[in-house]
Amino acid sequence: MKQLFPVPHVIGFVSSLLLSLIALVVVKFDLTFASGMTILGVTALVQAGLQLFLFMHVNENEDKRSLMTNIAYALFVGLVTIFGTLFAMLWGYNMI
Amino acid sequence: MKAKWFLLSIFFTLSLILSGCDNSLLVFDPKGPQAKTLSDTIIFSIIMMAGILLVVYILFTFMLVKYRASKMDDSYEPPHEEGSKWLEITWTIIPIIIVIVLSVVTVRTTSEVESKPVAYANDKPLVIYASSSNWKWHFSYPEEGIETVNYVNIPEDRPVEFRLYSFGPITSFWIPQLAGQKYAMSDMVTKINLAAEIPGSYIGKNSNFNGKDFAHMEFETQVMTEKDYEKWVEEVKETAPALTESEFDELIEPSVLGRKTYSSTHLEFSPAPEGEHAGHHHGNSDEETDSSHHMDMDMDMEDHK
Amino acid sequence: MKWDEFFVTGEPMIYAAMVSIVLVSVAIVAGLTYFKKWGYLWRNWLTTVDHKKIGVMYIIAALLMLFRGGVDALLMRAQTAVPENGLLDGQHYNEIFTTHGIIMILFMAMPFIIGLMNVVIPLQIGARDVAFPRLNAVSFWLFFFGAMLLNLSFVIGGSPDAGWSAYFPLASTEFSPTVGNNYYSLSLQIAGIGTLMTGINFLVTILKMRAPGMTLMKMPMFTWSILITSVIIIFAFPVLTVALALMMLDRQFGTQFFAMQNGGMDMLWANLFWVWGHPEVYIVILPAFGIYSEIIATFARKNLYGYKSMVISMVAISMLSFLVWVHHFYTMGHGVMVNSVFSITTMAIAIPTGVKIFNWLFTLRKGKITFSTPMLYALAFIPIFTIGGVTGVMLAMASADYQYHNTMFLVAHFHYVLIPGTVFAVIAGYHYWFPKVFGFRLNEKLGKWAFWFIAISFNVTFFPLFILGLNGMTRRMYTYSESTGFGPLNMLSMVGAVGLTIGFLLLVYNIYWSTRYAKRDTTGDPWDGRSLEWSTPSPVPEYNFAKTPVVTKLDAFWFSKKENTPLTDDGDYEPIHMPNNNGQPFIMGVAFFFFGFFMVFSWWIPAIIAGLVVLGTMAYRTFEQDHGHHISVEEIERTEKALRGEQS
Amino acid sequence: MKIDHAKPLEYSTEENRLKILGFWVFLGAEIVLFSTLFAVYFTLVNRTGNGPAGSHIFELTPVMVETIVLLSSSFTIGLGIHAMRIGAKKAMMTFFGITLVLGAVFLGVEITEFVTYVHEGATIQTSAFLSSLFTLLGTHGAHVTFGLLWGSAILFQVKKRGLTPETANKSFIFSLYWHFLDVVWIFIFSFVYLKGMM
Repeated sequence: MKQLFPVPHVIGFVSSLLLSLIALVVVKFDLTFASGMTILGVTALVQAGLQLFLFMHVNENEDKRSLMTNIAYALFVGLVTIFGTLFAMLWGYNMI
Repeated sequence: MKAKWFLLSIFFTLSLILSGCDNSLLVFDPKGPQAKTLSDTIIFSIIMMAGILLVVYILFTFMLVKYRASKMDDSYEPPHEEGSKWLEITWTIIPIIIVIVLSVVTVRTTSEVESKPVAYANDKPLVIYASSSNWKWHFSYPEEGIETVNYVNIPEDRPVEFRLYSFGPITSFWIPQLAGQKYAMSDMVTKINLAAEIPGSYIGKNSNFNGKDFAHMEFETQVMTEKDYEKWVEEVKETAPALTESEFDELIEPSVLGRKTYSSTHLEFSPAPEGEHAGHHHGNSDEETDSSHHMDMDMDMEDHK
Repeated sequence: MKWDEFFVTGEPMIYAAMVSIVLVSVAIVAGLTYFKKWGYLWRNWLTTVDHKKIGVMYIIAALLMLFRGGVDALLMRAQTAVPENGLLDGQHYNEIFTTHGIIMILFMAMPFIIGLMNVVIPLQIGARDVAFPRLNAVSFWLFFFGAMLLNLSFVIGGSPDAGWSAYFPLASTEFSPTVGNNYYSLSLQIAGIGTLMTGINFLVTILKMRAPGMTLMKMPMFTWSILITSVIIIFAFPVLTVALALMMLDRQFGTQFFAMQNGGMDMLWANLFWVWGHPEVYIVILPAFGIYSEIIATFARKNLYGYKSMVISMVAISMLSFLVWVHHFYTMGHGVMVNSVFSITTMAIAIPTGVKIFNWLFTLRKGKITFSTPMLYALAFIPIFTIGGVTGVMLAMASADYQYHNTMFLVAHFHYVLIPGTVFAVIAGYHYWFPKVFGFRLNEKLGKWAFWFIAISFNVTFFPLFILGLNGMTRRMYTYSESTGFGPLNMLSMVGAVGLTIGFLLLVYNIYWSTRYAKRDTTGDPWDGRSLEWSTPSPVPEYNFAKTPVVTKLDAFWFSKKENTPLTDDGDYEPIHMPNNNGQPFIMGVAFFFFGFFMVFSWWIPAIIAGLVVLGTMAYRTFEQDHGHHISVEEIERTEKALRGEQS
Repeated sequence: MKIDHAKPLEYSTEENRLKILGFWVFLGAEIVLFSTLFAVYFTLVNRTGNGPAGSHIFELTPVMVETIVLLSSSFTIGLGIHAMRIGAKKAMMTFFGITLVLGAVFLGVEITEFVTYVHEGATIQTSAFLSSLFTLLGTHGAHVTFGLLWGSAILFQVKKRGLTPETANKSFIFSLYWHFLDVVWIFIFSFVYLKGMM
């Protein structure tokens, strides 16, 4: 039975639950926008990393470099889409 | 080789057209400072680009003339070349320099044409709201309290600020000889700053496709002397009918219309989407935005002073 | 719904089209039945998973679409050739330029390129097939039925009429009440999913299935260009997927994304469209760069100059292509800051592109240039494309763009990029690789005639548009008055369009002539090529390579010829594992077609049924057990002997 | 088909390795898909028109339930793959079963949440903000729904055919998909709900 629950998995699960609880502080306490977003950003990214390395075994694949490049490229395009859109559609109109 | 002569002839026609007939093309025939800036920018970029074309064409012709198989010995076998570090660095660096130069020009001229013409920096601009509906342009003069359809009269030597928006699809407001174009959209107001220095009649148009009768969406821009302009305003105020809400509702129905003139503006009953009327703020229930409401209204009032 | 709302009515041209569609369909069915070819068609083409056949089908479809889009173009030029022309009315003209744009970009240029990459890539890297042959068939059928769905709009329901960029709110149900833009959102969606799958398929193929020894820096340049293109497809197409889904939701499910009331934002559509749309331009141009690199190296009999910097510049272009989309709407009123940032990123693309131009020029240096038909297109590309490139830099300057935007200058610019870039490249590639697929060359004389017609007429057609644009003629005008003075140059442009038509007809006549009379090529290497695809016999056997080649350097086949070293080891043939043909991709495509068609008309129940059939074909796929088959050693020996027999 | 016994079953054939890489690439495309939906959401989040803002309709309890359920399902499918690697077919099937049940619970809570929104007058047609919210959540929910169908089909195959290179490969790929949905949910949880209630 014990070998069905490997320690890293359990630790990963518990920490992802903990991280979700930590993120809750932004709702429970009155924080500034910037600090709230920082907390959310950090907890979300750490959780994503946990899934990626612990559960999705991105490291064990023989094409590790291709996979990492792929994810990095996807994040590059994704972030450019999000921030570029906000830059062009919202923030740009407040500058001139 | 036919190709060479053919390409050379294209190149020379290109340079001929650009040097010879630039006076007759609208974009190169500016009648105000903003359009002049753009015309100069375009000519500057054309000269830079012609230089690049020249380099490419000379190299191209040289390679084709010199290294064709028909001129070669049968036993000639081309060498294996990996490339040359210095040559490759050269043709990376030179374009980088060109791009830097063009970037500086772009940033400077863009901010120039986006703001009030430099020569008139201290003059109070004449504000005209230009709104589009399918397939016509409405011009409202809030200060004078008059409105026209499909033609606009402006005084010479005075900065004019067009505030653009649309009742419907996105349109683009363009008077090629006075300024570059800008979109008119339904939930916000965009601005064009310009000044006209030579009296005359210039064509204005919508350049962004907006449906069936797009091709007919043109208007006349009449640049008048200050005196003529004031006379015209007075005349309109005395003789033209007032614009009622119901008549305006009819006006913005899809159709192609001729010219119309009114002695009141539609802004009174159908305000432009700016300040508290902007799309971003439609009946927002958020408290935070409520406070920005008041701010916008304050700014709005300043605008109207 | 009444019948006259369902079918498009009122135009003699459309009735003629309807009649010809019916006649052609009847003729095809009758012909297949009479010659008893149904089984052949099903077994050899509709169910095939062979990358070469799929590639051929892509190219045939692309050629058909080239003529559909070409007729649109010809009609547009004819309508605007003289002022106040009455050939077409406004609505019809609007539909024609809209479908011209969609068809030429999405259903001609892209599939033509995908067709060439299907045929060539596995051969160029020494592979048996692509990574996922079944998925490849699915991709093709999704593209094909997406394209058919859009073409159906011509006779049923009405074509989209809001421009190929379909800006909101013009494309909303309020201003575009016909089902035309439903066709747009659904047909592009279906074809787009197919394209995304192609991207994944070729990325994995190139990353994992290269012949032993072929490291990334020993790959032929065309393979490199497809690798980069696949990356752009994979990361750009999801944006289109979302944009089209939002469009469908807005038009058919009452959402408020781009509507004007209740907080919608019309600019957001333009933004999303171009976040995809600009990388899309590079999806069709980078493979062209790859094709030219192959052809120029082959016919200059020299290796590609500056291989490394060519690769680096392509990678740079792929990254930059995602950073420039706002230049499509500088005039939308965002401030100097936004416009300046995007001006600079846009102009930066000119740097890697310039590097490539000079590398091609220096490949020619000290070469031994022969002017074959493919080489003519490649050579014409350099000077013409450079005009497109430098006008692109001019357009990139935000301030100047205020005077070019939406004018014929812009139209001239992108035709100067896309035609010498993409269209010349696919025609060149098609002449170049034709003998590999069919075992004979196209006639050179006819090919050269077609080339001169196309190259000269192209300039006659599009150069006047630069001048018209600077004179204030906007694009998409179905008519103009005589006083504008636009008449003469438009007439000149029409003359060019006729010349282009003659050129393209010669191209097709060449296929007919060469099929009947051209000498068969027995060497498999008619151009004295450099890369692996020329080392197999032509036409290429089903299994591509009897023995997997081993690569030690770039231009492996060239050096094996020069140095007389074999490309493969001495061992015996081994049985080759091949995937089985299957009808599931075709049936899935048909189901998608009906799903899309019912969705266009918001016929929910039939749409749900068709959707369930689509899911059913997926379920079938996951449960089926298909391990492919092996080609025996005897069969390989027999085939090789037959194909290479005459040589030894 | 050559089977390489030195590697885990799901990687054991060339075809399997291709499929795993291909699926990772597909997930890259999915990252961009969801990024685009987030871009749309962030652009429209304050454009509430005449409808309610997020702070008025979001409730913490169902969202926390959804989060915990989905995180647990991600944990159990991870255990399922672990069990598969040590050859414990029965345990693997149990874990997969639990995962699917948790997925169904998640979906149930999400649907109830949607129904509540609609009852409060917040439909997909009400405002640009709500359109983008429902589309973002709906796309994730549709992925979960598709996952339930797909996962059941795989579970059925494992039961019938046992752990073969093929079924192991499918199970592993399915686990990648499921973990990915969990990652997307974490971002929805943080940047839609928590940010909206901040």
